[in-house]
Amino acid sequence: MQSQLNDLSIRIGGEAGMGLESSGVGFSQALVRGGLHVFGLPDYHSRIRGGHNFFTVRIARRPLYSHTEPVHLLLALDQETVRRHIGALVPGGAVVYDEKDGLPDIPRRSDVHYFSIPLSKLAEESGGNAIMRNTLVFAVAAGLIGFDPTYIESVARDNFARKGQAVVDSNLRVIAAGVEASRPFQADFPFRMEAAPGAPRRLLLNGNQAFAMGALAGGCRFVSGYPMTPGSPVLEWMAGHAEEYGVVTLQVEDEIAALCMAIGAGYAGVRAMTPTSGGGFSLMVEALGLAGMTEVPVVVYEAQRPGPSTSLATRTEQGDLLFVLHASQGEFPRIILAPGTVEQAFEVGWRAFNLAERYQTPVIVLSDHYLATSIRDVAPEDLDFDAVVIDRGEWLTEAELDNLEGDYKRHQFTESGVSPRAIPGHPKAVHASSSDEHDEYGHIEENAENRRRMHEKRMRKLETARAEMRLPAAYGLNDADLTLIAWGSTYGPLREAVDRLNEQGLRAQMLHFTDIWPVPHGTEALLTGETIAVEGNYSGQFADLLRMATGHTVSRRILKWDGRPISPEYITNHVLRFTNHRKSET
Amino acid sequence: MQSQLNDLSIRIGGEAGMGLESSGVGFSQALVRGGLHVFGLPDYHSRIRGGHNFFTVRIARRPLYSHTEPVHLLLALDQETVRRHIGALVPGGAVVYDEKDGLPDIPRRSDVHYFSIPLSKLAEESGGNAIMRNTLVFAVAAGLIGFDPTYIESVARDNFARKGQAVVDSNLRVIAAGVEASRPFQADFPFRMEAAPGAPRRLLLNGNQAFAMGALAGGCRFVSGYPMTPGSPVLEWMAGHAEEYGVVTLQVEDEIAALCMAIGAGYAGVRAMTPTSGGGFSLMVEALGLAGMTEVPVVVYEAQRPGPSTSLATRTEQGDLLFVLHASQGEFPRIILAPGTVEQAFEVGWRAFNLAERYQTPVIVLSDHYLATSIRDVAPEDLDFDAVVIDRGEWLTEAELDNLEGDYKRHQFTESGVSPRAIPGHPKAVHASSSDEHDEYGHIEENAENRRRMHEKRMRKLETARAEMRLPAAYGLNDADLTLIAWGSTYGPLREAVDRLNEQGLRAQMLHFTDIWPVPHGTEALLTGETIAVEGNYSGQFADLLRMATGHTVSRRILKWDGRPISPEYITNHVLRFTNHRKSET
Amino acid sequence: MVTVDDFASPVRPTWCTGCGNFAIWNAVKRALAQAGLAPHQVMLVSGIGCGSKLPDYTRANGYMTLHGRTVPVATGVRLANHHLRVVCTHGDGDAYAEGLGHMLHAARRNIGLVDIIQDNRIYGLTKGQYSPTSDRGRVSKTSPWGSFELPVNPIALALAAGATFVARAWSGDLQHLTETIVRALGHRGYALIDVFQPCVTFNRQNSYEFYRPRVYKLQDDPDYDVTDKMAAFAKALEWGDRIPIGVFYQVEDRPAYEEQVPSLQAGPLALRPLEKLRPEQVQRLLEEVM
Amino acid sequence: MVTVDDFASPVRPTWCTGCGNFAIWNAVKRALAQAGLAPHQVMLVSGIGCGSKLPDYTRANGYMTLHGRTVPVATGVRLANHHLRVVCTHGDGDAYAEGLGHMLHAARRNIGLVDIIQDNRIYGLTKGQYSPTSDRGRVSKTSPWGSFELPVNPIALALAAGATFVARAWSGDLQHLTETIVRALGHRGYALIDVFQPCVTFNRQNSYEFYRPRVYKLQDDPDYDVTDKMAAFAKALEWGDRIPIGVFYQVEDRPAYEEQVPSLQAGPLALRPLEKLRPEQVQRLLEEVM
Ligand SMILES: Cc1ncc(C[n+]2csc(CCOP(=O)(O)OP(=O)(O)O)c2C)c(N)n1
Ligand SMILES: Cc1ncc(C[n+]2csc(CCOP(=O)(O)OP(=O)(O)O)c2C)c(N)n1
Ligand code: SF4
Ligand code: SF4
Ligand SMILES: [Mg+2]
Ligand SMILES: [Mg+2]
Repeated sequence: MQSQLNDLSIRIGGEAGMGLESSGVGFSQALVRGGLHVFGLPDYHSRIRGGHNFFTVRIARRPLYSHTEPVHLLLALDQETVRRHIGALVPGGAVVYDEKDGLPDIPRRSDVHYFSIPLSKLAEESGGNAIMRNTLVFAVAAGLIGFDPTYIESVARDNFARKGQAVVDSNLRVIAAGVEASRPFQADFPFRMEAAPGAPRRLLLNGNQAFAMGALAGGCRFVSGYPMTPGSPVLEWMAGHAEEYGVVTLQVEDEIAALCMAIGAGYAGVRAMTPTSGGGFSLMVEALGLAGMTEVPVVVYEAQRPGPSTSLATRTEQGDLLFVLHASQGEFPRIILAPGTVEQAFEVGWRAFNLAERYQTPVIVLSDHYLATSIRDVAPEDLDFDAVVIDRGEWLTEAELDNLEGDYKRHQFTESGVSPRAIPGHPKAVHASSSDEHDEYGHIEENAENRRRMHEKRMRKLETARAEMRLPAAYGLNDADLTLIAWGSTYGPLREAVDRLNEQGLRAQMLHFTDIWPVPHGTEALLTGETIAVEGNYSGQFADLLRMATGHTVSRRILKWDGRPISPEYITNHVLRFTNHRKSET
Repeated sequence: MQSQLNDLSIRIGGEAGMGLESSGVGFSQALVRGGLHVFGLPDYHSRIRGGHNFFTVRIARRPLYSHTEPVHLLLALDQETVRRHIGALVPGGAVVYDEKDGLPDIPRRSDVHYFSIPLSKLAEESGGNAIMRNTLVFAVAAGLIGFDPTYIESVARDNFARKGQAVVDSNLRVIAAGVEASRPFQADFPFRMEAAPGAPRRLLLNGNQAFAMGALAGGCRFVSGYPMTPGSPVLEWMAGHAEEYGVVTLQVEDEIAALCMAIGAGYAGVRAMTPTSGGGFSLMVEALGLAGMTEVPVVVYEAQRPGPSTSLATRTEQGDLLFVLHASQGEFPRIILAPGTVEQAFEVGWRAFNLAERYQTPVIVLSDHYLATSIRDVAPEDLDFDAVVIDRGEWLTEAELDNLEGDYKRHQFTESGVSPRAIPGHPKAVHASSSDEHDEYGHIEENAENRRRMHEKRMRKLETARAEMRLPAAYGLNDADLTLIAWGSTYGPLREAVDRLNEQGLRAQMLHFTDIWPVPHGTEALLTGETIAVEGNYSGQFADLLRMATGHTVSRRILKWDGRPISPEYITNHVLRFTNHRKSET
Repeated sequence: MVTVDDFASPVRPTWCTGCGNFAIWNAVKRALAQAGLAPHQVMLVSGIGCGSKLPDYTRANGYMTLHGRTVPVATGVRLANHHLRVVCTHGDGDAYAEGLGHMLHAARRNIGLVDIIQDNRIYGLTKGQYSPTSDRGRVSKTSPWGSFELPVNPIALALAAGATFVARAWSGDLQHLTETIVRALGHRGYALIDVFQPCVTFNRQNSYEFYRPRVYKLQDDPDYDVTDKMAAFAKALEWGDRIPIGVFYQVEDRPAYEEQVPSLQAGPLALRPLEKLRPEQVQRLLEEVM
Repeated sequence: MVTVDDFASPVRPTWCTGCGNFAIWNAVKRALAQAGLAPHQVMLVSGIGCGSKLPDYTRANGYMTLHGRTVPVATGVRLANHHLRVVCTHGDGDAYAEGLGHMLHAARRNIGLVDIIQDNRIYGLTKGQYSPTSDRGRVSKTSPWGSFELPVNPIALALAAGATFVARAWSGDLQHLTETIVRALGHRGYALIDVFQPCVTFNRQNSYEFYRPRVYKLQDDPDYDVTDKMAAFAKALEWGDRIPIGVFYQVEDRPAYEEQVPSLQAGPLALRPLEKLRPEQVQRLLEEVM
């Protein structure tokens, strides 16, 4: 007997080079077109071939924000996949494996199904090529869960159109063969997830794409970068759109040059950014201070991966927070934003450029591998292009400059700390700035009093900016006993954990911070009752930051540092352990 | 009537290129040979010629730890000096100026003396060169304060010996002429500071020299660096001693290479370091993480100057603390030491290398321009070479390796987190490490469980190290009401401020931290009563760190960010303002 | 008409009397005036060092950046606004130690910069350590035994990197220096001018007296072909009693980087209005992820 | 007798089948064995990239460092212990993008390293972006319009920097590659070997089939003089239907850096006992500041 499930995860596993992720994304697209909601999570090694990779797509009839741990259907393209993931299957789940591979020599589970299908052979016969078995096995999956394969066909048509009709046709044959091959097993597989036809079309994208779109919409017109996982897709996305949208993108010799060029462009009046990961950011540290000192707006997109050093290049961590907060010698204002969802990544994409120009200082966007690479469906209006504002802050127009009395002071002392900005090029605004301490004109000046005032002026911008930093978003019960504190990419897992805890009667809420620094006014007042910081790092950096900035000491920390994302189960298990422990104590 | 003073400051001022600092150091040497105690403080611009520079030597009959603000005698080599410093003179003080320069067109003070002496002319006549007037004017000063000029002569003899007898002789004539020229004014100048003959010889040196000596004594044998004020004198000192003491020093292409080379040398088994300032450190950030990840001992000497960016290259600040604490992506153990005096700089010099090797991780020594360049006299036994220990930590000897069973595991899991170390070269210890996450052998390994354990092993070293971190040194009253918290170079000014506050009955003590990170066990317990953090930065970084690490919120912060050092007066004035304010409140 | 006086800044140079930077400063101002470029049409980018203070002493748009990062910052400026004539002025430490990689990448990129190196063959501002162009055997505080490294040969390196304009001049011949800069200002891509700049305080060896009898002008030989790369390499290796100055190599056949970038065909980025995406643009973006 | 098997590591390469790195890996092991160097006498230093994983697959001392920092780390190792034969193996991105400055400074320093570049003219590990040695016009994810930069010419740059050994080899000729490494192992200073390494996954252009008909060996011409720098420059500029491989340039007249350092005359630092200063040494230090 098959039961219609509201939540089901399918995992495909195999080696690098088998195209797991791209076929997984294609399948997810089909699911979304079929009116379902998905959350897709890749897991791969830092190597081009071999190794064990997998891709998990979670499917539901309600919007999803996170992956989860249980797997219902395992698509094994090699024995290793069975070996590693058979334990993740729920009772009643099934593994589909290639007849030619056979099963590994490990004990069989009696509570799951083993479906042997000649995947390679069928792919070869129907599509002409055994490597198409990843497409085939997803068609098998569709057949097993009762998902209408025409959606898969439609995606295949779109994705392969530019490769010609022959390629499209062979894909369609492979899909048909897969569905056909699933028939004998359909009755045995207990979980169903049928399409919901007629639903409005939704988008499917990851955090990198959403941020890049937001940045483009927000007027980013210059992107210099050096490839580094997981930040480089933003450079690549921008390069792919450069010509059409009038953006200059360039791959440069190193990250030092990348940020220096963006600063040069920012100085000259163009919204500029550089995407990178922690290792690349390490090389940008000196230039970050240059931007701070000379009051140049610039955005750095830092997609974190585990550290220290090279570590695990294709995995996730939230370990760079205190680093980016304090990076570079001396003190200067900076703004740090950490989006938690695709929607937030889009919004942060354009907000970052406004903040950079309003406060004429660097803005760092902290993403991570989990947010950057996991895909989710959202409604088109969730990427709210209408809400986009381009606010260049105190910007002297051509006309204002024409009428300027006296010499232009690039670093004029003002109450807000922000000095009206002119870009080089106007005859009345000829000016030179300097990384040396300078006077209001930008001339090098060592005088103590000038130094004191100029430093205060710069630092004052931080207080001015603080007023527009957003308080954390609350989710869950208003009058909760338990406050889970999240920042950045853990929004999804925490949100789901809060739901589950509340279902169990724990009275929980989440406070999720996207605006990290300067810490928003009023944060302290929100931190009451039992607070638990949940972070993907070893030491609980955000909890440390909160203590430093507000004096609030969180009650507990739930941390993870194995390079793998935090799941809702990970959080609820830890919370329940705490609370049970407390119960047994009393 | 002249009065014998116990504390007297002489300031010489003029332009860069006049040799103020070197003659000031020479004069200080003479004072020390004459049995007096000195504290000498240079103040100069980031330029080679021109600009206003000055050098202040404070003289006393008891050991000094700090400069102070009042000046008793001003030696003006140009009008600018009079203009800028006349206000610093105490009533009864005097300015000596060159007849040919005349006085600037500013109101005369009636409570100070103006001594016009044809300095250039006399220097020319006696020494053959007008530029020797800096030597001459110090001889004038000696005459005025009644200091026996034979000590100045002895220094001139030693310092100019290698330039030949003619040079020595002309210096001696200039000194004689200076003393002679002072005679008409001696009666008018009220302050005396006679030599104390027969005192044991003392050393005169600055923090850079003391640290370099300590490092050499501690076995540092490799120094790679790129010049940067105020760190480069350490590279230069080491280069000057390289041949004699068997050290390899090299000036390299940039700071990235500097730290990478030191890491390479450290990996290969040599005690290695690189000296720099904040800007150079910014470029070392990525490599710092490499050392942390691959467990390579290495020492970075970071002599701070104001930031952000280039800022004020020849001035002082304590603005890099939180930066060096969090520098580089991800998390790894590091140790931070911040000496406060010449004696501590020496001791930290050798301790740093022991800690680096004991915990196989980077050690950062935070100095700053004030400590690095100000000179003080200490007893020879204060640089305690006998106390030096060379402890290489868990180091497998040749013999141990010969008997090694099984393969050598460079990153073996241990309880302390420290893995016994073998350097490359032994046939039984062939191994390769990697900045990628690795297994116990150093092989690249992405497994989650290995990652978790290896990361914990590394981080555990921080806890192991914490046990030997030293608590802050207390100075002043045991049962104080007021605890002034200092770290690094502000030891001297705070110590003196505590004395003065206690003289005024304020019941104060100082807690001075040299061991900054990991924060020593027991720190929290010391932070009681009213605590005031005194720091040379804008935000109070050490106070922030204490709050983050211990939860203790300091009552107040006394800060300074104009690039100039904190004086005892600056501290006492602020403290008195607080306490008076409090009094008027109650 | 632009004149040299248009570039007069209220700030007086702090260089030592006799420093070779004065000539470079004057030459830059003269060359800009001769090229008809007004202060607002120019952007002087420098790093950190004695020579790098030049923009502070000149009335023109300017940016004194980080030690060694002159060229990448200037590249960003140029790509943001290629209507600005971007001129770099920085020291040999800045350009050939920290900045060597950037320079060579700029050369192969052929980005439209005039890159003037104030080559005093010493670290001036940090008080006299040897530099990448110091002679082998140079004694300094960091090389008390005399340096072991072969000096950097900027001319040969720039040629090897594919630079399209490679020249050398010196502070002792203001006229020739000015002409060389004018010629570089007329070049479409990356133009390197290494300038021998006597440092009277820290480098007594490479003084005016050292250079004067040695330098000779390549362009005095009418047969010297500036488009012949092998000839340029041969001249680049010449050193000793006779040292060539002038333009070693110049070709105009490779477009500048900014000329090739599709998105710059419509004019400088900085001068275009910054507007929200149009609805059809938004639509196209959304369709990519449907 | 050292054999190739002595270098066998338990870790299996993760390179794609057909990757040119296999040949380089085999050649390194063979060359070391031929040179009679045992694993403990060798130190392999690499950066980050596909090719940089070579030390993980080889039983020898090794250190996989940072992307682009191979050469400075190796320099530190060599200066700490010049009894170790230090061999660098890293990619073209590592060596010629992030690391270009370091390489050229190593060359003028003439530090005793064998520097093998796995030049696949692409970024392998980050999945196919164009690299500094990619042909102009290369289409990749970061250069959809075709790259605009002239490729780096490592041979010419190394020559211009004053390298004393400059060679090229390729993965398609294991024998010649091995010989070239053996020859470099016998060189006293810095030795660059740029190796054409086909990347079968991301660079279909520069395949075995591309190189095989084009490469020819410089040493096949008995008249080719490896000590003639101008000849080497001429060959360095040769590109197209015929591409020279072999040793372009080799001179032994310049001592290696480590041979010149006074404090290394007594043997490697790492092998000397580390002891406290002797009383007379302490005394001398104290007297300096009295
Ligand atoms: C990252 C960094 N490292 C070092 C310094 C210190 N520094 C300032 S100028 C300079 C060298 C100056 O030499 P050069 O570039 O030749 O310029 P010059 O003063 O000779 O004109 C150095 C090393 C710095 N400002 N930043
Ligand atoms: C500082 C830094 N920037 C970027 C990266 C990401 N990264 C890893 S390997 C690589 C390039 C690989 O190309 P190459 O050096 O040619 O080696 P290949 O993989 O082609 O052998 C890059 C950019 C990194 N690890 N560190
Ligand atoms: S130190 Fe040398 S380069 Fe610097 S200003 Fe003086 S003469 Fe010029
Ligand atoms: S991607 Fe290219 S370089 Fe990397 S292993 Fe595969 S074939 Fe080799
Ligand atoms: Mg110079
Ligand atoms: Mg490559």
